[in-house]
Amino acid sequence: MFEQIEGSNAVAKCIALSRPEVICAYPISPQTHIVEGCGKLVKSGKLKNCEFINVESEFGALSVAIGSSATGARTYTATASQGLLFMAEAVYNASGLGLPIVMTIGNRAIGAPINIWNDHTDSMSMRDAGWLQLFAETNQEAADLHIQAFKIAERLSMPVMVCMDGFILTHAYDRVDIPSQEKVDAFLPPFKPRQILDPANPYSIGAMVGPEAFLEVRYLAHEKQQRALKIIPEIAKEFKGVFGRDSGGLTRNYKLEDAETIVVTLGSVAGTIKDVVDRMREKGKKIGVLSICSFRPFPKLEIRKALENSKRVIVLEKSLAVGFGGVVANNVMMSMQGTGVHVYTVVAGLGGRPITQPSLEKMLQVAENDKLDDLTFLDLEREVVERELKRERASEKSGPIAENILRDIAGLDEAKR
Amino acid sequence: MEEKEKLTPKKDIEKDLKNIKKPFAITLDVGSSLANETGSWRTERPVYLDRLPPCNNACPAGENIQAWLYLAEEKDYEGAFQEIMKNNPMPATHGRACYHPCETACNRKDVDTAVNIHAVERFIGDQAIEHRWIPKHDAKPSNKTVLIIGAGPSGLSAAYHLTRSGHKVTIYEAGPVAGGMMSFGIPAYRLPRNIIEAEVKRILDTGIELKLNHKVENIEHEMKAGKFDACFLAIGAHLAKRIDIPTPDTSKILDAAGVLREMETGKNPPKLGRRVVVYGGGDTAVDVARTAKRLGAEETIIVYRSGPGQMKAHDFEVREALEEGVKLNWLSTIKEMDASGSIKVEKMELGDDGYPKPTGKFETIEADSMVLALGQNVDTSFIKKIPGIKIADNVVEVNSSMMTGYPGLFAGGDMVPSERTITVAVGHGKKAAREIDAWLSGKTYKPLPKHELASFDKLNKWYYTDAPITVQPQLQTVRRQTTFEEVLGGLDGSNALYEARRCLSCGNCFECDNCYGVCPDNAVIKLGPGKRFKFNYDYCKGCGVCVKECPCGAIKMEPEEI
Amino acid sequence: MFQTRIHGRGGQGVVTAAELLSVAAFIEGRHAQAFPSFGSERTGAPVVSYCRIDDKEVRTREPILEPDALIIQDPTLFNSLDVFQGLKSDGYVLVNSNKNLEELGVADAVKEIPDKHAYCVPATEIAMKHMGRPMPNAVLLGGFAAMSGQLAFKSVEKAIQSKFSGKIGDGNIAAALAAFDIIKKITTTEKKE
Amino acid sequence: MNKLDNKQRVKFYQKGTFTVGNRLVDKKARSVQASMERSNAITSGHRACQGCGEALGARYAMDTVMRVTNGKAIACNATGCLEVFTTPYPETSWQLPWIHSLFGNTPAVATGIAAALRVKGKKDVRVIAQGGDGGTTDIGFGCLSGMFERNDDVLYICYDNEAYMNTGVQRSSATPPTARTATTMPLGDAPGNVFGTGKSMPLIAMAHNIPYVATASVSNLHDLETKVEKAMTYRGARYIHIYVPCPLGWGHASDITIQLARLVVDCALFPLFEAEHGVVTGSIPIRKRVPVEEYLRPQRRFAHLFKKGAIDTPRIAKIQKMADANIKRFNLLRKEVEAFDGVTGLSLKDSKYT
Repeated sequence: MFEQIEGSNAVAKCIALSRPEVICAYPISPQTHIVEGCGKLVKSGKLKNCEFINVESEFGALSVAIGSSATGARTYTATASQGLLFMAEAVYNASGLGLPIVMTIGNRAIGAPINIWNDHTDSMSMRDAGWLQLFAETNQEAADLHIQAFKIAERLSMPVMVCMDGFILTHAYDRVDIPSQEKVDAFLPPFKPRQILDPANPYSIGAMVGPEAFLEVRYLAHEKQQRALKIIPEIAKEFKGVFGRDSGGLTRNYKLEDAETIVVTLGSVAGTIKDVVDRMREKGKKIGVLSICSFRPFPKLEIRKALENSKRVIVLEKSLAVGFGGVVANNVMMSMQGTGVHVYTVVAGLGGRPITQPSLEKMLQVAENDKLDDLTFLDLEREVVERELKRERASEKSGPIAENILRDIAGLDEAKR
Repeated sequence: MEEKEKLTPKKDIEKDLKNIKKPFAITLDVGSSLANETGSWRTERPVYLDRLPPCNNACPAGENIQAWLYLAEEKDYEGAFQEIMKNNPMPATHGRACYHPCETACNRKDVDTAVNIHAVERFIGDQAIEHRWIPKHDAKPSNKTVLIIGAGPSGLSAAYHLTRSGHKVTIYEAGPVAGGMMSFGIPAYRLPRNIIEAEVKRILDTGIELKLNHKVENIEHEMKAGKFDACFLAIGAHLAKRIDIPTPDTSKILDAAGVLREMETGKNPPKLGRRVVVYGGGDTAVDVARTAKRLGAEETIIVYRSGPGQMKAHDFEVREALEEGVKLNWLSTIKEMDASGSIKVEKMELGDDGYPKPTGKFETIEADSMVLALGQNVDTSFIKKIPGIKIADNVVEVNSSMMTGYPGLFAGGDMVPSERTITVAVGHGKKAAREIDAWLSGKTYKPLPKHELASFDKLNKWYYTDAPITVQPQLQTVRRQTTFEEVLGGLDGSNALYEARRCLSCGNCFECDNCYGVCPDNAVIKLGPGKRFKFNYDYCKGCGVCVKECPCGAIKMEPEEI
Repeated sequence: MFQTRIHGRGGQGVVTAAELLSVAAFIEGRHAQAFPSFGSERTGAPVVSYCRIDDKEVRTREPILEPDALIIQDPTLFNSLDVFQGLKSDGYVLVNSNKNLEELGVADAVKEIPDKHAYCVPATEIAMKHMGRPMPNAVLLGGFAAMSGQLAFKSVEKAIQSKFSGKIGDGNIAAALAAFDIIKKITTTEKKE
Repeated sequence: MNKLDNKQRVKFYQKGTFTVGNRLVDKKARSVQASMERSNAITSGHRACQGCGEALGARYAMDTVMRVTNGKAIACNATGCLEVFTTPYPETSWQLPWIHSLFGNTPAVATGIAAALRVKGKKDVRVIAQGGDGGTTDIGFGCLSGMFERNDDVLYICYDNEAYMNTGVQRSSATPPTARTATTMPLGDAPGNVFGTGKSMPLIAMAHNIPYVATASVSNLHDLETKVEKAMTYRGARYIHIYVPCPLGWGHASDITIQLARLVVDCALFPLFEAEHGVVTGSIPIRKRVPVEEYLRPQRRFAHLFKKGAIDTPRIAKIQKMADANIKRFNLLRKEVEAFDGVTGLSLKDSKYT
């Protein structure tokens, strides 16, 4: 049934429909509304047979999840930003132990400087932790992906992160189709764990593995993610069969057939770009968009196939590998090796900086004329940075960059007087 | 939401769990570490052993005291009795009259106080008499006959043990009753006669012939006459030592042995008068003094030439005597006694060498009679005749197997060189019996090698609770001064049990499960009640914790051969 | 696509206003997207929220730079920031105030837009009257419906009911209706002339 | 005839009152470790050092748990010696369902297990979390406090060997003053660990008002088992702090592990007590008090206190003061013979046999 509903709330409802048995989380913006929603559903009795646990930290949250999942309970948690980093050790552990936990990331920047707004740095920091990472483009998809995530996780016995843009999605009111319990039950069978702590059938989980077998353990994890490349689209198809809409899968391709320029991106910004693309196509520009849903596993072949006939690829991402450039771009370039297609990197929207249609259009124009730098920072305040750089060149100790820039923007800086 | 229940088919899940494919390497099957035999780490290995408990080591009768205490602490008193009977046929007697060197040796004295072993033995002995328990033995007849001369403790002991090993035994006793020094040396208030009678009877009932009032003059002759294959000589030492004390009236001077014998055999008790002086410092002196008190003497004085420290009598005897009003007059020598009965005494003083020296100072004590308790001699008159027999300072010499110079003639008890106690005598009887048994079959008896001693330092005291000795009740002094009732009471069931359980089981496993419990590697295998334990050397790493934590020192470490 | 930007201060229900707007549109079977100016909203701090209404799916996620309508819940904001930034030339402006635009000194800012496109309503006062709480947000939505014609009042009413139940709901609806009538009255009377 | 007085009856089995088993004690009074059917929750073949106190403590505790739960227990383990020496691939020594996740998150993992069991209606299956002093008092502290505060149905057992042994003997917040560790070397004017540092986890646990907190030592087996059994009678968060000497880390002979565990109790540096809902409800009186020297001397980690000709009397006295404070605080020298159970070593009112 369609509802005009806040993204977080829609996700909470779909989590509940997936019948988790244990939910644990520690509050951090912008994830809070999701767990608040879950908590309400448990307390109100709408979600039965579910333990809702308020833990003392994100580290504790995922640890509780590890315990309950290992005991055969369908388990959910959610976090963001600093929280994800704080639980990093457990993030690796959960995948290492092969526990099918589902975790929402309300994507948010990482400090310092502390910043509660949206970008993808948090998810990217855990991209190699062995979890599957699915990025939602809309709130509808965020809701749907959680239902799929449990199925994927439990099929593979691997944990899944569902990443949705903080505030932009989590706090936005949209029209979302919340499926019925019957349909969800039809789609998502009860959890049949691959291993479970059970006195009737005891064994030891989490042994110390030395050089003689560690490589093999890791190889098998990689192999499993390769298998996920088949399973994710399969399950997306099953999903469509039951719910009648496209959601999830590996990538979403928009007007790629004849595209000479293709923008590759992750998450909610794809919608904004599509509007720009439509407008530019009216002006005869052959542009398309490919938004990646499954960042881990990374669908190399699919992406290569989708992009290899284009003239240029622009990876627009909300993350920055400081000292290198794009994180997503790096992965895309790997996939494009030998095709000769030029891959540009555009870093945008860090720390919640709005990604506006005008700037996007301007950028694409430049790209169309092959004038785009290999690494572009969208809407970077050149003036401000230049001044700071000048100051740094002038003296070693110029105070914290962040504060200087703030001073600039507030116009308090002596240099301006 | 109700449909959830039916949508969660728990059964399916359970079924699925059975064929789980577990993740590689990180998930392991339980108990798989048994494949890793850590025994190879070991440089030393623990081994169980039995050590010799000090009580057993000290017992002249060679009783396995720890063993019968072990049974007693399980309330198996008959079992305990049978265990005692393997070595000593007279527990009730020894529980009273033995000077219990076992308790002097007991390790428990260093925890709190020694185990009251004799009290428990007495309890068991009395139980045996009360319930008419009889010793078990299963020896087939050897068709050999042995003559035993003297029905004292060693004679009876030898007879008992020879019978147990299948020989036919006959005892010739010169006196009118069996018991020897048990009857003639130890007063009834310490050792009631019914006890002796009961235990002697129990011995004889094993099939021993006893001839009383049969004084042997010629051993060779007697042996031929009775076709005896061997003879054990145990006539004791009954001749009182005398010294020459000038006196007009010798009738006033008696000897201790005589007095005590007369108490047993005479129609009416010896007349000692109102004031009695006993001369001597041994147990006999004290016994006579206490007897005199009981016979109604108003004043009984023990005169002893040396100081209290030098008295041979056991402290408890002296203490009880004093309680009963006996006076002690030490550092005095008796010079003479006149017709009126006044005794001239010279005071002595201890010289630097610790020996008493005359002072030339004199005093007099009035007495109706004077009893000399200066020790006894063996009546060697008829022994002298036997060829090959050697006698040195009034005792018969025997070799290591207790045989005299005359083949087949063995001797023991007070008449051979040794401490003169009934327990030593019983020990002699047992040893002689073993030697004779071997000699009769042309062998020589080889005693088993002794285990190393379980000294106090081998114990882990922490595991034992403090448990002070149970004190035996005593008769009120008044009655002790007037009657011959037994002075010391016995234990009852509960405190005999308590007392038995004070035993530390020095040097021998009592299955406390410590080693089994404290092994960090579960390398001790418990074999079940009575079967003790064994080490699983496949896994024992040789840490030695079991050795340190064994309360009784029944484990030791040995280096591994590499 | 019709884009509305709502200015106010933390505690005035700015975010809720946008939400209600989107719900009202949803009730009319249209696509709508409402979202706040993200941040840790604190009472009193300037807050902005947005609502897009369209007949097809709303895909774009950028903040609203060129609004078709502005709802200003707190006229004191005029001094601190340029609330009119990017206002379309044919846009609408609705201000919560007992004063008129001249008195508020923003007449110039709205002189570009057509008349009957800019109004003041004493929303706080109306709110106090109808529910005793200074919550202008729902009230202004009534005015907005009347002014913009984007939504039927019924939809606004339903939206309010979906959010606030019982007395508060009724109070809000009554207040919103009052605002709705005020604007309607002006527009119709002006028509007569 | 003089009858046994009460005191004697209490100590009815003098020979082995404090031994592991002994044949004369009533069956139900015998320890789990005495039983031929004990579960050996940690079985042979583990790779613990010779004389490892932790291997012992863990088996003592878990065997008891296995008995009282009928084998229906799940254990989780913090990173550390216990985890490493019991589960090196491809072998595990555990005989019950067991999981190791991380160093600092064991209490939370246990919470998760308990939650899953609750939601699955497996009320009979109980959860035990265990860790060393590092995993408990330091890195796992936050999660542990959270588990306590939520009063999750978990028994947490800390095996305290007073330093990070697994990593090579570095100081933890449970390391006692003057003790030598790799990070508190016996150098300078205050050799070893300094005074005035460290924390008492049991007292902190009590501050959470959880149903049950207790301390135990591998030397006092009956007490240890009684406390574990008692802990299992409660629902909610419970904490037991078990003292486990480490031959390697402390530098003592492998055979005196239990002896040291005993001395630390008898010198009062490690008081045995229990607390219910934040209030101390019982303590074990010292049987044979010893000066702290007797406990310190055999350990190389304290060797610098006993240098030939230069015995550090002032600092030893300071340690003695700590012991004396414990005696006062927990009333460890009282004589309450009549209430003293010779079998369990517990005061009768607390005893499971009354």
